[in-house]
Amino acid sequence: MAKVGIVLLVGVILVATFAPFLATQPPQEQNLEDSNIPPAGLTYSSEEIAFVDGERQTVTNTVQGSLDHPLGTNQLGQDIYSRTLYGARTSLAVGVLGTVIALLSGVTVGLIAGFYGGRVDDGLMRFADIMLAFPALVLAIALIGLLGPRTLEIPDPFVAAGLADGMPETFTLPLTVTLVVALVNWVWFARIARGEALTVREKNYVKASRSLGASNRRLMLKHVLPNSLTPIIVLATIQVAVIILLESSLSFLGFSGTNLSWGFDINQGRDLLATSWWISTVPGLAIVLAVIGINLVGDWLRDALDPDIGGERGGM
Amino acid sequence: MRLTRFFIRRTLQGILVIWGVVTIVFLLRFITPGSPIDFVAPIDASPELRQSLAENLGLDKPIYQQYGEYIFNLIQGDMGYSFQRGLPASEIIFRRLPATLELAIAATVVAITFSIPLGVISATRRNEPVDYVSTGFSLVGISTPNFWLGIMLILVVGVQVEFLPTSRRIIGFGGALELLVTEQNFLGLRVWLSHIILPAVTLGTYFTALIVRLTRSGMLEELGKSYVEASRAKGLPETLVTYKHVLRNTMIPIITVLGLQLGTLIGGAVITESVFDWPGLGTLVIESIRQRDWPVIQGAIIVIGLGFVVINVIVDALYAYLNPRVELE
Amino acid sequence: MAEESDDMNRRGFLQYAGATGAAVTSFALAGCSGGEEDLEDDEDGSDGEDGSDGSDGEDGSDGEDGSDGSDGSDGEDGEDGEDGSDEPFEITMTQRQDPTTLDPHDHRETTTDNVILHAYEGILWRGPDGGIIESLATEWEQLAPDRHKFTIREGVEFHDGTELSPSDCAFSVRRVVDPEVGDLESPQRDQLAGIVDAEVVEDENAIIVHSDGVNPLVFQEIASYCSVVSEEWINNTASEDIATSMNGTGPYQLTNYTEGESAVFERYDNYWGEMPDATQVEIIAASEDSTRVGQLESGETDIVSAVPPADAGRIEGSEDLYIANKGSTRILFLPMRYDVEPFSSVEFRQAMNYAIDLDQIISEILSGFGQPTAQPTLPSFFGHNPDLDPYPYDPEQAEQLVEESGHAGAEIQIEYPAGRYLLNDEIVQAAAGFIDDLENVTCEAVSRDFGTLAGELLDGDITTQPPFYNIGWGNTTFDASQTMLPWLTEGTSQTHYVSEEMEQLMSDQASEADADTREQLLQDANQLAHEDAVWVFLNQEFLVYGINERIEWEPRPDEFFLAQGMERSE
Amino acid sequence: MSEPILRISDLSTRFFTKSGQVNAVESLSVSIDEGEIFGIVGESGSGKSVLARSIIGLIESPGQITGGKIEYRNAPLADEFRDAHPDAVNGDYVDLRSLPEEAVRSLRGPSFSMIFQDPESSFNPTLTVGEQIAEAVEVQRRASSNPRSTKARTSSSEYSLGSYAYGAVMPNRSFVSSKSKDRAIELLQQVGIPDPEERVDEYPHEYSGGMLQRAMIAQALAGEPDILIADEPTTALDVTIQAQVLNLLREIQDETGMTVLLITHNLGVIARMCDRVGVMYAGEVVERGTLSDIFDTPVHPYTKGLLGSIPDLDTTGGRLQPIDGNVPSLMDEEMGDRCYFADRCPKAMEQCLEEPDDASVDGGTDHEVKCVLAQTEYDESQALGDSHFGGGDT
Repeated sequence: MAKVGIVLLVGVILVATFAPFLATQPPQEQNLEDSNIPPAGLTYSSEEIAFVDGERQTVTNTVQGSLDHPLGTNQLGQDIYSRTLYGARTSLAVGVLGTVIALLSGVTVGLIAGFYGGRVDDGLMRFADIMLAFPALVLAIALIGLLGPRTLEIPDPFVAAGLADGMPETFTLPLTVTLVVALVNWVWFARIARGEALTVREKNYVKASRSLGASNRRLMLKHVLPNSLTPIIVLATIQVAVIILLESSLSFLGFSGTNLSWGFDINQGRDLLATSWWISTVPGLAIVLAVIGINLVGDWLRDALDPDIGGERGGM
Repeated sequence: MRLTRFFIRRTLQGILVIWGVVTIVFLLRFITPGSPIDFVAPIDASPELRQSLAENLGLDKPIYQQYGEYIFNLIQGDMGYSFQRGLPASEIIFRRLPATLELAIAATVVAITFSIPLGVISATRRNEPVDYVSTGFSLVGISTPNFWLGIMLILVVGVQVEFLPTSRRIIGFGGALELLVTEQNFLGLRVWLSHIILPAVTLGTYFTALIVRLTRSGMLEELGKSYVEASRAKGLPETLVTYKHVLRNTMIPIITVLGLQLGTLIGGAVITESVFDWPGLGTLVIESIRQRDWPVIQGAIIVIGLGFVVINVIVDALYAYLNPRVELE
Repeated sequence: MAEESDDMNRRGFLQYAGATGAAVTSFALAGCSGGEEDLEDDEDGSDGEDGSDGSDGEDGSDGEDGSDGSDGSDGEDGEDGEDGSDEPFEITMTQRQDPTTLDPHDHRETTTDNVILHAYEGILWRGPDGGIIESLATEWEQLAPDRHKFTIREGVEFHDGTELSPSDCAFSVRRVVDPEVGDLESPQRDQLAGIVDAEVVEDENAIIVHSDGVNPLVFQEIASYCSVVSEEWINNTASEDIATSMNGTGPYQLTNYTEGESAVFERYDNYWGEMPDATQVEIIAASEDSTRVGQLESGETDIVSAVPPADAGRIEGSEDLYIANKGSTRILFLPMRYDVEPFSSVEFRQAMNYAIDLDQIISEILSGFGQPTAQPTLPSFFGHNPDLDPYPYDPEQAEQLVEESGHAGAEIQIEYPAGRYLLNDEIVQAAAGFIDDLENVTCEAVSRDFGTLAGELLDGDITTQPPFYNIGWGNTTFDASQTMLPWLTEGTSQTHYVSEEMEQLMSDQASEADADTREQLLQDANQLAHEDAVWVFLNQEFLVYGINERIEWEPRPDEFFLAQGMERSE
Repeated sequence: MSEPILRISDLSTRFFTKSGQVNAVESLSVSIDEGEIFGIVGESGSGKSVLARSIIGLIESPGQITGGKIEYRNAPLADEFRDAHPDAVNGDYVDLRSLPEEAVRSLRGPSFSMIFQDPESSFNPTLTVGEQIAEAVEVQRRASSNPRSTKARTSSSEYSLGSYAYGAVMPNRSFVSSKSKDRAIELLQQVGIPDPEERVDEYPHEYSGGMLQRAMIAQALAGEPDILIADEPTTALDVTIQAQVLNLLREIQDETGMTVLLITHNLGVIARMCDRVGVMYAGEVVERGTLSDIFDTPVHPYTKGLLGSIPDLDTTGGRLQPIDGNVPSLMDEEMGDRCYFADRCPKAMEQCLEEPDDASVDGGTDHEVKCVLAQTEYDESQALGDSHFGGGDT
């Protein structure tokens, strides 16, 4: 199973990286005349209303999918295949970056709490409790609603190098979303790091180093951090999956800064579910596959490294 | 005595958490661009109308003063008036609460009913086809965003099969029950059930999958312990070993995990409610955030926070009860 | 009983379930309040239950017929069944949002009005074409530029049995315009802009409404806003109860209200006017388009508002449903700030209008449910300029204008409030796509939370406003000034365009008493807005309803969605 | 002399692991007489514990008993199964391997019971000691009160999810009757636990290690077994406690007359407790006989090696390392048909490269050795050099 996971994960990473080469057309390029085309091989007919000289008429409209748009098009005639490829970039970028930020801040807080103990620990952990009492999604929605959807335009190196002409020149990173998902998920890292720090602190060699006058910072970096690494790596893997799910929920609810995101596309297709079901279905499958891949790799790491991370899974 | 001390201690901690939550909400309020008055006042309101509306809601006072007054009123159980709805925030919240509770409980029931047997079967028949099916299901379950699952259920069940209603809570559980008791009429219950099934499945799937995974791995770990062999050696039937000993010990850590995952449940409820137009706290919170209806946002988050605190006290108590090596502290 | 009816078809089941559900909730409430009304509710509850047996059988034999629902309700009232004229006719309506309150003066949403206006009425009212018609006032005249007289109808009863008096009408006006009256800071104050007071005419069944100087809009305003409440009832009722119960003069009386879930009305037998067909009305809400359509298709509801155009064909094609549409009073547009580059250039603003293929947007995205606009004012409004045509789709012209404006290579974005208007996400994304197709401009659509976007518009500070965004504007006064004043003149919160010429035109029309001259001024202002390309003009929104064949209804342009206009099909 | 109560012949137990097949018990034959204490001694990894678990039917995947018979003499049982499982029954003997799993399970408790090495991990930490002993009593009580005993003991309806759910809420009231609990108190008393009425409601972590081992013995006695298998019963205990526990075992054996199969790596324990002894090496019993056969006239070089390094009862933790080198890997592909001890044996000869037969020493049946030396004298000219085994890890 681990192999399947690695294949899926590597696949998603490759797709996200080389989206400009794999896409058949720019993801934002629209063509209203080619809207709502089903995936290749499917034919879809629906009754539509047309106005002829202001008179309403019902016409039956039959559309056939073709390889021009292998996964069909949405209501703007955008190519769903290309959009899904680019959506992987957003998900992965937010997932990884959000996890890294959560990890750095969470581990720092956790180590400080665990190592200094006493009041510092009490204060920081009560704060962590408060964060846990806030449902992450609610907090994220509030923060994004409040901070506004800031974004960061990152130039696409392939397009800049002239290797993929016509594709978007920049990639839009939803900055607020990234920060917010990190902000609501750092607690899990803090709890792990604190636990490890508490255990290591009591070990004799640490006590000895301490009595020899080693500084706390040095002790933390030299003894505690290496020991905590295994569970943190496993947790980080799982967190990438959790954050991808959270990001998709947020863009589904319309709290995002980019419209190249799987959640966004799912929401776009929601009102056309009865007619053009593929608009929501395809990006949803993409999320499921990507997250399955990451979870499988996480399981594999967990089995291989066998850390004790208990219930620290985080969530939406 | 110890029990009393435990509860006093936890109550104080709970109050601290709630206070922290309120404070953070006010901090958020402070840094939020735009005033709630933009949402109260009509889009073409004159400056005077805006001003007098603001005064009316107490929004003209400095934020620390609003904060102080809010805390003062909260202690007396008053959450203030909704900016948008002309009703006390608490009344709006408590009217919506049953819908969310029903959904959360139904989802939990779904999760527990399916997950524990699946997890047990998976662990006791490791590497058999049934285990592959169950681990496969749980992997997909924890990897599927629940809003998409909801949409797919609507697509498949609602639009294509037209089997279950995909929205609306026609009748509350209380009403259905009352109808049953007073009129011996099962229809209310049936209608309630038919409406709650899809949302409950949507919300419950992630937890089903999560508990299956936890149960399976926990049981496998537990099954490797010597006491299991000892129990078999003394002649206990396998079912007794599995359920009374192994599963029970497996559940002890799982209960803690589930307590921690309550936030996920509530987050999931928010989005499930939004997909199914379920008139609960989740949709209320989203609406209120969109309208900057702070008294309702604050109230709802306090209620959620309270739920979190209470559930976790219960979890800790249960943990200590089930695990004799742990003492309440 | 219920358990044995497994052969009952889904439609019938849901119809019945809906009816019973309502009965059950009222029944549950009866337990806590007590009193005469509750006794009735109680009976309803058990009636509904009895009805199930009857309707089950009938449903089984009737099959998929759309009239199952009414059959079901036949069964509910066994004794009345023989009396053909009084046959119950129950309808369920689904709109986009639940009401936020039931206080008629404490809100500004059409969705709330859609509930409230079943029970409350205004002093004047509007006919289906938007013209002013009588309501609680039978006659109205202007006594002086600042004094308007309304003769109040006699023999009208509030639902609590008290008689309507002119003082109730005057009180209602004052409750809106004067924060001291009725303990309410009404957000509707600006809807009655210019009206300052109202008083009862001694010894006459009439009131006089005072305005602040010349006000050409008093009758328009009174016809659109200000529901009449009972002074006594308001003064003796707690504000929580005003927000959750109703006491009006309208054709329907509220029997049950569950905040956030449903409002149930029954026909009010002592109504002064023409009795509507529907005997019971339930109003529910579903914000998701697909949910509303699903409810209609499954028979859970009889009529839904805001049908997505993509589903319209299917609904029209299905046997027992049909589509009704009407141009609304709402326009969709993209304001551009006159004080920031590149939008400070009129050429650039015009280029944006030329760049967009509005016809294709309307035909492909809206399936034709929309009308292109050329000016801020709709054809049915006072002040509309009939000589203006929408900007044609001409990308070359657009590119050239961009060139001339000196802003070639501009990178811009359109911020839009996600899901706020009918398909506005898609429309704005398509518009951004067209602009992006220009050789010398790149454009992107950015989704925003309506809350934050509105905050930026309304804070009175133009610098926080996005340079280029999407908004919709409904104007139910049918007068051009109510659109142009707030958007195109200085000093209002959402100003984004200022020109001396426009200021002059708008201030002239405001003090112009002569209708023809005023119309000319407004037409000139529209022309100016068109030529100066103050916005990217998009479409007039259409109201699209999906209706069960058993109901006959012609939609109103003002978005009101009321059972009193709905008739039983033959 | 009476017929043996347990007759194991050609027993092979293998583990099919990912890295290969492990032959933990290989063609092992041994008989145990009723009422005796039979000792199995060997280094760790020699397959002693696998043998014990094979007998009691607790070999789990990936392990499997692949051949041989485990015949248990029990006349009523043989009668009960004669019709249903004719293959399994041979006179008064029942072959446990030919019985269905359910039936074997039903024998745990009344026929076989087991004491484990580490008492602390062998009790469920979340239930009281009394509950755990009493449930063993309860299972037997219910089984014997029902004539269709096998069924009753194994039917799962009694322990369904519902009763589990109840048990989760009221763990001490769900299953065990007060009679069984009284019996548990009796048993605790019998094994010398002071204040059994109070201790019965204590949890394992409240007991000391020695107490807990006593409690485990009480638990093993709950079903009044014919055969008690004690797998390293004293290894995890303090030295002083070890003696007490051994004495207790002895006393109980005297009282009840049950058969004890004592598995240990400690020859001191064997010497103190056993009537007869089997020496295990690499999955085989290489030598067996009476206590004096083994201690006074050992034949197998391995036995001699063991005896040369007898640790006394005072040294607890020390693992037996009687002879240079390690217990050989039991991986199938690395084993051949030869004497497995040959590569460590100081007296290995050419003929040791063939599989030795069991041979009686002095022509008697009691003392048997699996070594060519039983019949031949050591011949130095035939000696095998180290080179023969490619160095290995010696």
